[in-house]
Amino acid sequence: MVYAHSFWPLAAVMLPLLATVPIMLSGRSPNLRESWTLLAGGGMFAIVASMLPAVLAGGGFVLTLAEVVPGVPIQLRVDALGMFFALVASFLWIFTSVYSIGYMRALEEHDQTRYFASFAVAIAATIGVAFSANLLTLYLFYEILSLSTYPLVTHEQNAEARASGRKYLTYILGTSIGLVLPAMLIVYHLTGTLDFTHGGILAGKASPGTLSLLLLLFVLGFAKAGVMPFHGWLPAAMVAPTPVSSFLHGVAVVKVGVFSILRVVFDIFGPDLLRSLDLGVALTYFVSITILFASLVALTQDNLKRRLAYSTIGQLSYMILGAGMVSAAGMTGGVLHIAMHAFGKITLFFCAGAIYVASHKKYISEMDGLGRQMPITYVAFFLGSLSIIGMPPLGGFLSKWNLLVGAVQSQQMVLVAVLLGSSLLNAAYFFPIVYRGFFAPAPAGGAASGIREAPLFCLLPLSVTALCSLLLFFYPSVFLQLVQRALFP
Amino acid sequence: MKQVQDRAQTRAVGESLIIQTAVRLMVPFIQLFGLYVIVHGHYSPGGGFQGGVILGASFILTAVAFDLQTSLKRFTERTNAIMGNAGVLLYTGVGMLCALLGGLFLDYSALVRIIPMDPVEWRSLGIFLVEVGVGLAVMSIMASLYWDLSSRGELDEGL
Amino acid sequence: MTTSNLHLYILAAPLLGAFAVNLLGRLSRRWVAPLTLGVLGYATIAALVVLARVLRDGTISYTIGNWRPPFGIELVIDPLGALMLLLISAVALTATFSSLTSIERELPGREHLFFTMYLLLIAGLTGLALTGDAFNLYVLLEITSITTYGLIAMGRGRAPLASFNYIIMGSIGACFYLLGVGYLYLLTGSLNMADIANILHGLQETAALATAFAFIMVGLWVKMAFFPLHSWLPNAYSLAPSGASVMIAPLMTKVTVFLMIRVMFSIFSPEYEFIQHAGVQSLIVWVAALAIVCASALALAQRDLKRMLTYIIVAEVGYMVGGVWLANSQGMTGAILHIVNDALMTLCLFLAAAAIAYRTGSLGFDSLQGLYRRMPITMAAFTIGAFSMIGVPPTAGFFSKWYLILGGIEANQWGYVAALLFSSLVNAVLFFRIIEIAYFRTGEVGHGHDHGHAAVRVEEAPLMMLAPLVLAALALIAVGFGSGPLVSGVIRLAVPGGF
Amino acid sequence: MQGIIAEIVAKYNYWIYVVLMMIGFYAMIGKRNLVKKLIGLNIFQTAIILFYVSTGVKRGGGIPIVDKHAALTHGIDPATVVNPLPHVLMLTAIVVGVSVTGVALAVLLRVYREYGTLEEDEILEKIGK
Repeated sequence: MVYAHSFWPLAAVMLPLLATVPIMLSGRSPNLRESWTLLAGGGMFAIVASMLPAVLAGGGFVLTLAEVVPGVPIQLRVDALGMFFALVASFLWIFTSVYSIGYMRALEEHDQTRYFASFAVAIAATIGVAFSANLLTLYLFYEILSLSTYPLVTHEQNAEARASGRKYLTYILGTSIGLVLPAMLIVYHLTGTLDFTHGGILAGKASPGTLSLLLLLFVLGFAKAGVMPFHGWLPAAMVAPTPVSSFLHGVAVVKVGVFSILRVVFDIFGPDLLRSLDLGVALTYFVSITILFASLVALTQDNLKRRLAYSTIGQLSYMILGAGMVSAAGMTGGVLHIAMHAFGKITLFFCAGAIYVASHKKYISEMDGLGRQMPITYVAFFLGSLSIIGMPPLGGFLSKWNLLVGAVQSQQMVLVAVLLGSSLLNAAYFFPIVYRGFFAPAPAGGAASGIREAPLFCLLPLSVTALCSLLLFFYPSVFLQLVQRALFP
Repeated sequence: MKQVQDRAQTRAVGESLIIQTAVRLMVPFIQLFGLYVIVHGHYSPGGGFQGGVILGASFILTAVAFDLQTSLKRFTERTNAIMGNAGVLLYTGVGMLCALLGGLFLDYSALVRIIPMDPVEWRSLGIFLVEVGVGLAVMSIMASLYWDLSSRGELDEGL
Repeated sequence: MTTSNLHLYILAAPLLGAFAVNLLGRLSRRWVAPLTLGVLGYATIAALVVLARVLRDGTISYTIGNWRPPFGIELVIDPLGALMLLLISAVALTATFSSLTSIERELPGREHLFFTMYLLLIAGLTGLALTGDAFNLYVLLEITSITTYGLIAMGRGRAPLASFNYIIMGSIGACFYLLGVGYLYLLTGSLNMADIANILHGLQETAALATAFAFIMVGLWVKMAFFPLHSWLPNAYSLAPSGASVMIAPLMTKVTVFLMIRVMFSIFSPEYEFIQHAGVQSLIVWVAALAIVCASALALAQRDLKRMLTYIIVAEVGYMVGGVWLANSQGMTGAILHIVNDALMTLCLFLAAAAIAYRTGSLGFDSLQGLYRRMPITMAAFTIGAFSMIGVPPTAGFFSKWYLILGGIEANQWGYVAALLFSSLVNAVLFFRIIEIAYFRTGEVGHGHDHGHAAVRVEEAPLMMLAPLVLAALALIAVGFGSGPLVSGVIRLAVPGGF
Repeated sequence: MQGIIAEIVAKYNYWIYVVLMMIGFYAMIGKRNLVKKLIGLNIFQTAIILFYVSTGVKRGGGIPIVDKHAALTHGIDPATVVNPLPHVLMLTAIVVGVSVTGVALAVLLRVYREYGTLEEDEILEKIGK
């Protein structure tokens, strides 16, 4: 594959990063500040999209920033897999920005300047992860993302936020320093490079035992992917304002974790190596536990955002499961699920936020009959949950279908059972919410409490993302092509 | 800043006519001997350090025989500090001058460029200047060490 | 041999400057600032030129008074020494801006005395980087120590007591070093490092040689506060006036580590330490690992920012000693890079501490509440310094840790690797504890929708303290990004031969 | 036993320095009075200084002060003078020692003014309060 030298990858990362300066400076006039945010979001998506045709045509872009360690530069590279992720993240950021504006203003939140500035840094880091050309660069942006999201998670600055912030950092920083860093150094020690190479770099460099240990270190170390037992931060981080939960903990942060693991599996280990050592199977069984357990826990949660959080934990492991199958359909399904889940889950979080803005309700048990007062929100919620469950005609069906095909192909009937069982559980924890919303009788006295739909700034994004989920079922070609390019160039 | 003379307490320890007279007589000779040791230091036993100690001792002797105040009246703290600093500056300055004039540090033969003399003569003169500098510095330090300690650290200078 | 005197002026400038400050400062205190800054500015530029020259032409040997070595005193400026020169002068220059401001408040009327010692200390440190003579090294080591004793004793309260403990411990260290050099002198009849190395090369291994080596090492370890010989450091550094600690803390221990490298590779040889005494080598790496773990754990127990930082310094000394003793080029590279990085990180953090102390008057954790609002720029710089200590890329601290861990993996010293990772995690806890305190205002009461936040006034430190702090923080990022060229262009040359 | 005694007698001066050094070391570590600690430090340093000076001694060597003209014309027989270098080195070491003592005394003065005592126990007690 030929990579053209270009500054565009850097521009995509730097645009939101540089936008923090005018955002900070224009803290006194919110309208100006928000227009900077939107401008950066739109600009970044435009830059990412402008690189799409070249990537689809089989090309790519590369930019070396600095050679920091012999053989391992800080390097940005746009390839199909990175493009896939960047496209999803930058597209959704625009809607998250719009939604954030609506949410934060409706609730009259404090410190909005800091909020938007941190948000911009976080998206820059996310795009940086997507465009990283090697493990060191990825680690760099991964850490920046961890640190820049701390102010967002602890935005409320109360005792609960403090405790959650601690938990968040303990899990995320602890694993990245304690597990990923040594694993990365061992890889470097073994191979002398950290470059993401199609087919992997580790083949034949170490004993099976060492390789298994490395894989374990990486899968657990990228704790943002929420693989059990390092999943505890995700429910805790739900104290953050809902836009943060929706974007970061529904899309950017957790997907960065999964994306990092996929990168490592595809481009450091390589599917062939995994297959030859049967590590892929081990990986699939390992994450199956997370899938089932998270879905079960989700059933018991009454707090809507926590239920969504556990749902996310389960869904994330689908993606790793797909990669672990090392069959064509399985890997395609796993990668595709990044996008499908992103659109579905962000819709759900947006809806949760909209419900909170409109009614200040957090618990599912309080939401009886709410759907009749907020029909648009609830319809969107319904669509989002269908996508997550994997029902046609929504995007989620495509990825889950591929995963199932992959499981059948590799003759892992256990995995088929896991996938089907989990889908049932998904339905079991999503449908009651919708059912209660539309059909349960409203609590006495609260029926005419004047709850109306959330402001337009909130409503618009969630409608669009729900529609996108729908459209992805019919027009998934861009994403499918990217996945094909990424996996089978 | 209050000068230390105003504050140094009069202590009548060992105040006796015989001692005071003897010291009065001895001090000039001690100082002369100190100068002798310094001046001859560069080619015979002695030198700036030893000479400086002898000079310093002469001030300490005055202070012991009379009191701190008398000693400080003859040789103020300020003069002392200036002399000490000047001594070090003289020492390093000579070395630096050699370097500035194109030679190596402390290579006195480079000083030929100021006054044309035999480089060997200059080596001798250069080390003499250094010894003088060292002597001044050591004298000042000896004196101020004693003052500082005997005044229980009530001098303005010091830590 | 060279006739250029530039490197000598780097040593002479602060020396002369010290006495000029003392003399002219008596006349008027206004002389102090321009003289100190001028002298150090000159030294920094000269050090830069010297470094470029050494990298181009190789090691410079300079004889004082034109007496040829080994009889005369020799100054040797190799790439490592030149790097240290630049580090010392640049860090000192940066720290001085802050010192000038804080000393004006802490020691009013005695600035000229403070800066006399301050400049003497810098001259001593510069001399240590330059000297090629084992005995001169002792004298210069004592010059730096004595001035440090004085500077620390200028602090308030318990500072003199801490200084006295330091005097006792420091003098023991110096005496041990002197004794070791005495043995070497008995064995070789020489004091010039290169000459001793030459003679030792043909010498049989004897108990006397091992004794000499052991005495010198222990002496230097006391001076650099290598655990468990560190007990003097936390008190001394945390009680010193902030104007003194911003310079002493980044430089003293790092220069002593440099001296250890000097002694190990310019007098003795890697073959002697690592092959003939492989057991000792491994043992010392384990002690270093222990040092890192214990010092990190002790840092956790502190409730004062400056004291916490001092324990981190002790842990960092363990990093560097361990890195040197890993006996491979990655570890050595890491150790040397960490000397540079740690000096900058410590500078950044102590400058931040000085700025905070200037405004709040205390560094107890309680007084740090809400600092992100009161001093946003200071805290931003502090955060960068903290990230570097934790080892978050792309700050400088990450890259030296990278090399150190890589060296540990290469040498199969997993205990050391684990200790480094543990210390990174502990640092993360330490600094996020502070960041949390400073970020949350009062902590316990929820005030998510409190609009009174804007009421807190921004009270930044004066520009003279803020500018060097921001500069140090930016330097951390710049050095991080530039660590590739730094390693390949400078440090690879500075790694002593034999690897 | 015989061997050890012979060893000690043969190198009695070094053994004395070792004893001196240990006395100094004990005073530094064991004594609770700060001035005694300082004195211990001085004893310690003195032992090392003596050790150095001993190394320069030769049997039958005189003081290393020679007549300039005689030295220039005939040269010097190294056997007739002791090695002056250790003496010179120790001159510097003495200066260093004096400086350390000076600074230490000054520091002790400040300690005394702060706490009114130089006994470590009493100081620690006062700090503890």
